[in-house]
Amino acid sequence: MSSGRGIKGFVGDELKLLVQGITGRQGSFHTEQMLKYGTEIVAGVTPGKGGMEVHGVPVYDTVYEAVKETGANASIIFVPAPYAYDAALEAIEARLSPIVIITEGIPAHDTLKIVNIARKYNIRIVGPNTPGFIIPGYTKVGIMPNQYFKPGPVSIVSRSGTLTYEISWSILKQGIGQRLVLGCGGDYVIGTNFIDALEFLRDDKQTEVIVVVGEIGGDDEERMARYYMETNYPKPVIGYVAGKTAPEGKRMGHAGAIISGGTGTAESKIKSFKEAGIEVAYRPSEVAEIVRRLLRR
Amino acid sequence: MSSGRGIKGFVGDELKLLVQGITGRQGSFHTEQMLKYGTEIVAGVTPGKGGMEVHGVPVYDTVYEAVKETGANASIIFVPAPYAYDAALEAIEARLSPIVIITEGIPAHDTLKIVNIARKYNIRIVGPNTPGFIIPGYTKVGIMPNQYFKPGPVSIVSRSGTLTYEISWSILKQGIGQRLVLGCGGDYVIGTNFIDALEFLRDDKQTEVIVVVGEIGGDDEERMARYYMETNYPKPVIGYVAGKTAPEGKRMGHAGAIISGGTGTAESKIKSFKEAGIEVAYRPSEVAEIVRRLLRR
Amino acid sequence: MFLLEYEGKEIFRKYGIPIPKGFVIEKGKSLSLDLVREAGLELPIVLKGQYLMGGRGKAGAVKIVRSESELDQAVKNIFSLSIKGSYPEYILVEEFVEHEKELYLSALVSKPDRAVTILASPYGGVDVEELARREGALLKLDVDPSIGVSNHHLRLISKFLVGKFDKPLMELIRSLYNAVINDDLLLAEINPLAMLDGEYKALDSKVIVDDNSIFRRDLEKFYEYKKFLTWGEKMAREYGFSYVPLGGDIGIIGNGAGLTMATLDLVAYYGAKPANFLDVGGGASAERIEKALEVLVKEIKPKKIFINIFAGITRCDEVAKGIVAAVDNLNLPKEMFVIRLTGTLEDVGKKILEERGFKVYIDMDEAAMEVAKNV
Amino acid sequence: MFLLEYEGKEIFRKYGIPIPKGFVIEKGKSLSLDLVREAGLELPIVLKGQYLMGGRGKAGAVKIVRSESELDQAVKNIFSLSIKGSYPEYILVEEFVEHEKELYLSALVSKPDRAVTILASPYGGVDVEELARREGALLKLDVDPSIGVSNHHLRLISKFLVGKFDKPLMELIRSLYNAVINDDLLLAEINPLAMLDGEYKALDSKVIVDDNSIFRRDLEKFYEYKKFLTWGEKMAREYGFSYVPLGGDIGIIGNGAGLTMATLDLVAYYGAKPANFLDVGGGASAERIEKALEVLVKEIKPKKIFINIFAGITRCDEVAKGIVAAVDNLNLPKEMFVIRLTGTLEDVGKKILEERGFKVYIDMDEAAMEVAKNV
Repeated sequence: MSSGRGIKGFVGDELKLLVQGITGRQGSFHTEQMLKYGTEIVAGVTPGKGGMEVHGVPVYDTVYEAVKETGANASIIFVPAPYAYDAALEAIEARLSPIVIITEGIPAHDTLKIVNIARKYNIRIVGPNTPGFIIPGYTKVGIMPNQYFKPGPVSIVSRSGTLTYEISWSILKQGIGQRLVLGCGGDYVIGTNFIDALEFLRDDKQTEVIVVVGEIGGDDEERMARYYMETNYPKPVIGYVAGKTAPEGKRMGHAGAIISGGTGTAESKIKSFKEAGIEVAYRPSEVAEIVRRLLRR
Repeated sequence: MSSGRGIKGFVGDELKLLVQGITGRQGSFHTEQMLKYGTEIVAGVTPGKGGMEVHGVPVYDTVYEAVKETGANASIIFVPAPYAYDAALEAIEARLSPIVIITEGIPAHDTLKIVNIARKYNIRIVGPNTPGFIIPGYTKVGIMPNQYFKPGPVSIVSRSGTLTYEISWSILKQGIGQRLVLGCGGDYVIGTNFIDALEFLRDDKQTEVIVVVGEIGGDDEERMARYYMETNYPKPVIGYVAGKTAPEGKRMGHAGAIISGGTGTAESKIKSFKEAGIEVAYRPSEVAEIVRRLLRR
Repeated sequence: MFLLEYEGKEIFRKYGIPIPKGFVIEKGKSLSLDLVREAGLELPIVLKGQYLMGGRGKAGAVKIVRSESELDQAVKNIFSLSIKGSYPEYILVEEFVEHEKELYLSALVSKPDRAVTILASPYGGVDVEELARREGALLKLDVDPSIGVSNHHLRLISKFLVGKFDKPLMELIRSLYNAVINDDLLLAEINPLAMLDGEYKALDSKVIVDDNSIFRRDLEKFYEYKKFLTWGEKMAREYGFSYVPLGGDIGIIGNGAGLTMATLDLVAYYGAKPANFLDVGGGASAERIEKALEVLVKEIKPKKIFINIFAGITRCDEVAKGIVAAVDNLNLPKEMFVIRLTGTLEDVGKKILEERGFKVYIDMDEAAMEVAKNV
Repeated sequence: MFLLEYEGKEIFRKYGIPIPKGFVIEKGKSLSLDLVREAGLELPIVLKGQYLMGGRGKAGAVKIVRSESELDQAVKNIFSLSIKGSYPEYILVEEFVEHEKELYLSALVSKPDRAVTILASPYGGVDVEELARREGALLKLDVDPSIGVSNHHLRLISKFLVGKFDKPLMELIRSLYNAVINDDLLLAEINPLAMLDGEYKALDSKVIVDDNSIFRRDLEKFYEYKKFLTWGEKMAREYGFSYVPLGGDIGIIGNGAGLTMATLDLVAYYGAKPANFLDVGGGASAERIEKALEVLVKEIKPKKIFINIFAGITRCDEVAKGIVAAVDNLNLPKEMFVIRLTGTLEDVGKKILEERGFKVYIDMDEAAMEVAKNV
C-alpha cells in the first residue's frame, strides 16, 4: 500500500519513529517539534527511564522492548557521543532504518564501525552530526525549524544545517517547495553521502531538481560530480560550495571541513561540478534563481 | 551471455577457480582431478610459493595477486585448519564467490566469523568439511570421484561425502544424471545449509527433483521441512536421514553428528519430512527408486 | 568435549564469574572436617559427584552435609553411584550457598542462527527445553560474533532477569560471552545462577569445548580427553578412525561418517544389530584398515563383520591388503566377513580378495542382506 | 589534531614500532655534546625542528650535525626558523640512521571508503600525492574495521614493499594499524620508513588524532592543544564557538559552520575581505554572542562587523540581547554593525535592536552588499 510518501531505498511509506535519548534536553525538545510537524513518533528510549512519558510518547528502557511494544521502524538518536555507538548498534540490531544520528562529537572510528555494520544489514545511517531530514507534508526526522518547508519538486542534500535552511527558505520564497531536505552531516565519516542520496533520488518521481550544498574538505563533491557524469544522471543538479575563502589547515567548524595538503578546496569542487555539467551557484540565493529557471516558473 | 551452466544465486556461468593451498598434498591431488574433470582452474595460492606451477596452474603468494593476474572469481580452500580462517577472509576480501572450504577441523568460532563476514558481502560459503560440489558437464569444485556423475535433472544436497557418492551412483545406475551434487559439510557451523540450497534451486529450470541427504544432529532437516511446507516449494524433495541407529551423546564421525538432550534424532527428522510432504527413503538405494518413479522413467 | 562441573567452573573463575568456594577430592580419598576447614569452608557443605552426563540429582549424587558424622558415608555413597554405567572419579566439595532466587543463563554457538546465542530466564533450576516451552520465560538473543556483545544486550538481559540494569549481573553476562569466544566453547551454561543480596554465584556449570580448537588450546588436560579409554578407543585415536561401540552382533567398518551411519541403519533395516560405528575416514591405508579390524575383533567380538567401502579418495587395493593382513595376523575365519567394495581401483582390490577366497559385493543392499542373514 | 613529529613517534614506540634513539630539547635550552652522550647518542646526530606544518626540510629546519663545533649554531638556527609564521618550540635530537632503502607506509581513516585504509610504497621519502600519481608505486588496501587487519593483508603489503613475507615488517604494519584503531588516529604516516639489514625504523611521523575522541582520551597533553593560544582562541574554547582569524577587514559572526563559511564567501563575492570565521553554533545564548563580539573587537579589530543569524534552534531575542550588551559594555559604534537576523522569534529580536537604533536586515545578500560597501 504505497502512498508515494516515502522514498524507495531511503524511507518507507509508514514511518514509525523511535527517539533514542528522548528524555534529554535536546531529545525532548525536538520530540515536541517533530510531533508538531506531524511525525509519527511511537516510542522513546532512555535506559533507566522506562515507564515515563515525554510529550505523550511512552519511554522504554531498551530498543528491543520499544520495538516489540510499538512496532517502531526507524530511529533518531540524540544520546551523547560516548554512548552513541552503543545506541546505534542497538537500533541496527532491531533492524530500524533509517537511523538518523543527530549527535555531534562521535569519534570517527565509532562511526566507521556503525556504518560498516549497518551496511551488512542493509540499514541506512544518516549522519552523525546532521540536522536529519524532512519530507514536507509527510514527516520530519530531524531538528530543522518547521517553518521553512512546503511540499514541492526540489530535493536538497547538504553537508550543513543552517545554510540548508537558508537555501530552503530562499527557494520557498520563490513559491517552490521541497520533496526532501536531507542533511548528510558535518562529520568526517558519514553514513549517507551525496552519491548515496543521488542514488535513491534517481527514480523518485516527485523529485525534479536536486540541490547539492557542499563545503570544503574531503572529496564527496568531486566523487558526486563524477558519478553524475558517468551514470548519465537523469535530473538536473545545482551545486553550491561553502568555504571559497577558507585557508588551508584550519578546521572551519565541522570536523570534516578542512583543507589539507591542497585537497578539499572549494575551487576543486566547483571545477568538478562544471566539468560534470552541474550548474554552480555562487551565492546561496542564486540557488533559488537557478531552481526557478530550471523549473520554468 | 548466460549459458545456463551456472545456477543463479550459487555459481555463475563462467567459473574461474582459484585453489588456495594448491601446493599441499590434498590441494595438488585434487587440482589434477578437477582439471581432468574440466574445471577451469586459473590460479593457485600458497604464501611463499609464488612463481611455482602445479599441474600447469600458476601459483601466487597472495589471492590479491592471483585475482589481479588471472581474473579468478571463485575459490576452493585446502589449507590446514589453523590457517583456514585467514585464507577464507583473503578470499572474501577479493570478492570470490562461491568459496568452498574443504578443510576439516576448523574451530566453530572461526567458521562463525567467516560466515557472518561473507554474508555482509553477499558471498557464498560452502562447507567447511565438505566434499564441495559438482555440476556434471560444467564444473567440479570439490573432491568427489569423477566417475559417478553425469548431467541430468536430479540435484542432491547432503551433509555427508561418501554416502552422497553412493546415492549419486545408485541414481546413475538407473540411467538418471544430476544437475548439482552439493556437500553442505559435516561441521557444526556451515555456510550453506539445506534451506540455502533449496532457495537457489527453486528457480533452477534444470533441477526437476531434489534429494536431501541428512543425518543426525542439529535441526537443519526439520527447518528445511518447515521451509518446504511454508513456502509451497514447487519441486518434489526426497529425504534420507543417516543415523537411525545412533545412540545419544556419541559423536558419529562428523562434528555436527551428535544427538544431545533428545534433539537431533533421525526419528524427529523423518517425522518432520513426512509432515511436510517430503517423501522419505529408508535405504540409500531406495532414493534412486523414488527418483525414477517421480521422473516417470 | 563435555567438561566436568568443576572444570567448567574453573573457566568461569578465570573470566571473573563468581562461583562457590570449594575444592575437589579424588576417588579413593576420604574427606575429614579438618580438610574442609583447611579449604576455608564450614558446615553445611554440598558434595557433588562429577559426571559427564546429566541426571545426578535424581540419582542422589548431590548431598548436603550438615554434620561431621554424615561426612564419610556421604563421600562413599557418591563414589559408588553410577549413572548409565559411569562412576564419578571426583567429588566437588562446596560451600552451601543460601540464595533468594535462581536464574538461568547460557551462551552458545547456535548452528541455525550462525551466531553466539545468549539464553536467559528468571526461572532457573529448570531445563532450558522446559523454559523454552513456557511462554515468555526465556529470552533468546543472537549476537553476531563479528560485532560482539554490546552494552545494550547486557541491559536488555539484565532487565529481563532482575527487572533492572544491574552492573554486576551485566558484567557477569559479558564474562560468560567472553569465555565462549575466547576459550572456543560451544556452550557455557549456568543453571542455576544463584542470587542473594545483589550478589551472584554460578551454582552449576555445563560447558562444551569445541574439539576442533585442539590446535590452539590444551584440551588434553580435560577429564573427557584424559579419562580412561578402552584399548580400542586408544587405537582409534592413534590411527585416526572414529569408533563408537554399540553392543550388537555385526561389526561394521565403513568409509565416511554418513556412509557408515547408513550402513548401520541398513543392517538394522534387514533385521540385525550393528555392534559398533567405525569410520576409517578418507584415503585409509592398509594399516589403518588392519588396525580397525583388530579393534573390532578384540574389543567388540562381533559374530560377523561387514566392511562397506565406497572408494573415492580411498583405494580399494589398500583396503583389500588391510583385510588380508588382518585375517592372516589374527587368524580370522573368512566366513566372518561380508565385504562390499567398489570405486577407485575396484578391480585390483577385488582380485586380491577373490584370490584369497573372499566374495566381494558391489551392491550395498545385497551385502547388507547377506550379513543380516542367520545372526 | 596534528601531533608534532616527536609526539607521533611516542605513539609509535608505544605500539612497538621502532624509532631512532633520540630526545627533545625545549626552546631556550642549549645542547652540549655531553647532553647528547648522556642520552646514549654519538655524533653524527640529526636535529629536527618540531612544526605542526610540513615544509621544514625545504626551510632548512633539519640539520645533520657531524662535529661538536656545529652543535650550538645549528640549534640556534633552527629555533629561529619560521614556517608560515610559526617558530618551533622543540627540537628533536636523534641518532643518524644509516639505511639502504626508504619505504612509505601509512594507515588512515578513509572518508570515501568508510574504511581504515593502508597505503604502502617501496619509494619512500616522497609525498603520497606524488606516489599516487606514479603508476604501480602505491598499494592501497581498505580494511573493514568491523573485521580488522588479517595476516593476508600483512603478507600482501610486505611482499609489495620488500618482495617477500618479512615478519618484522608484517608486525610493524599490524602495530601501525593497531595504533590507528586503539588511539583514535585519523592518520598515522611513516615517511620515510628506513630499512637496513632487515631492520626498520620510522624516521619521521605524521599523526592526526581525532578531536572527537576527547571524552575517552587525554588530548590536552598534546602540543597543538596546549600550545600558546591567543586570548580569543581561549575564549572560543571556553564559550564553545569556532573561531579562525583570517586577516581581512570585515568581522563575521554566523550560526552554523556552513552558513558562516557562506557568509565569508558572500562578503568576498561583493568585494570585501572577511577578517575571520566565527560560528556561534546552535542555540547560542546572549552571553555567547556577547563574548564572540568581544573577541572580534579586541583581537581582530575589524572595520565592520557582519552578524548573520538564520535562527532555527537559535533564538533571535537572545542574539539581539547579546549584541546590545556587547555594544554597551564595549562602547561600540552602531555604524560598525550590519545585522541580518531572521527565524525563530525574529520580531522580538528585531524590536530590541531597532529600539536601539540598529537596522535589521532579513535578506542575506542585501546585508552582505551593505557591509562590503565603502571598506
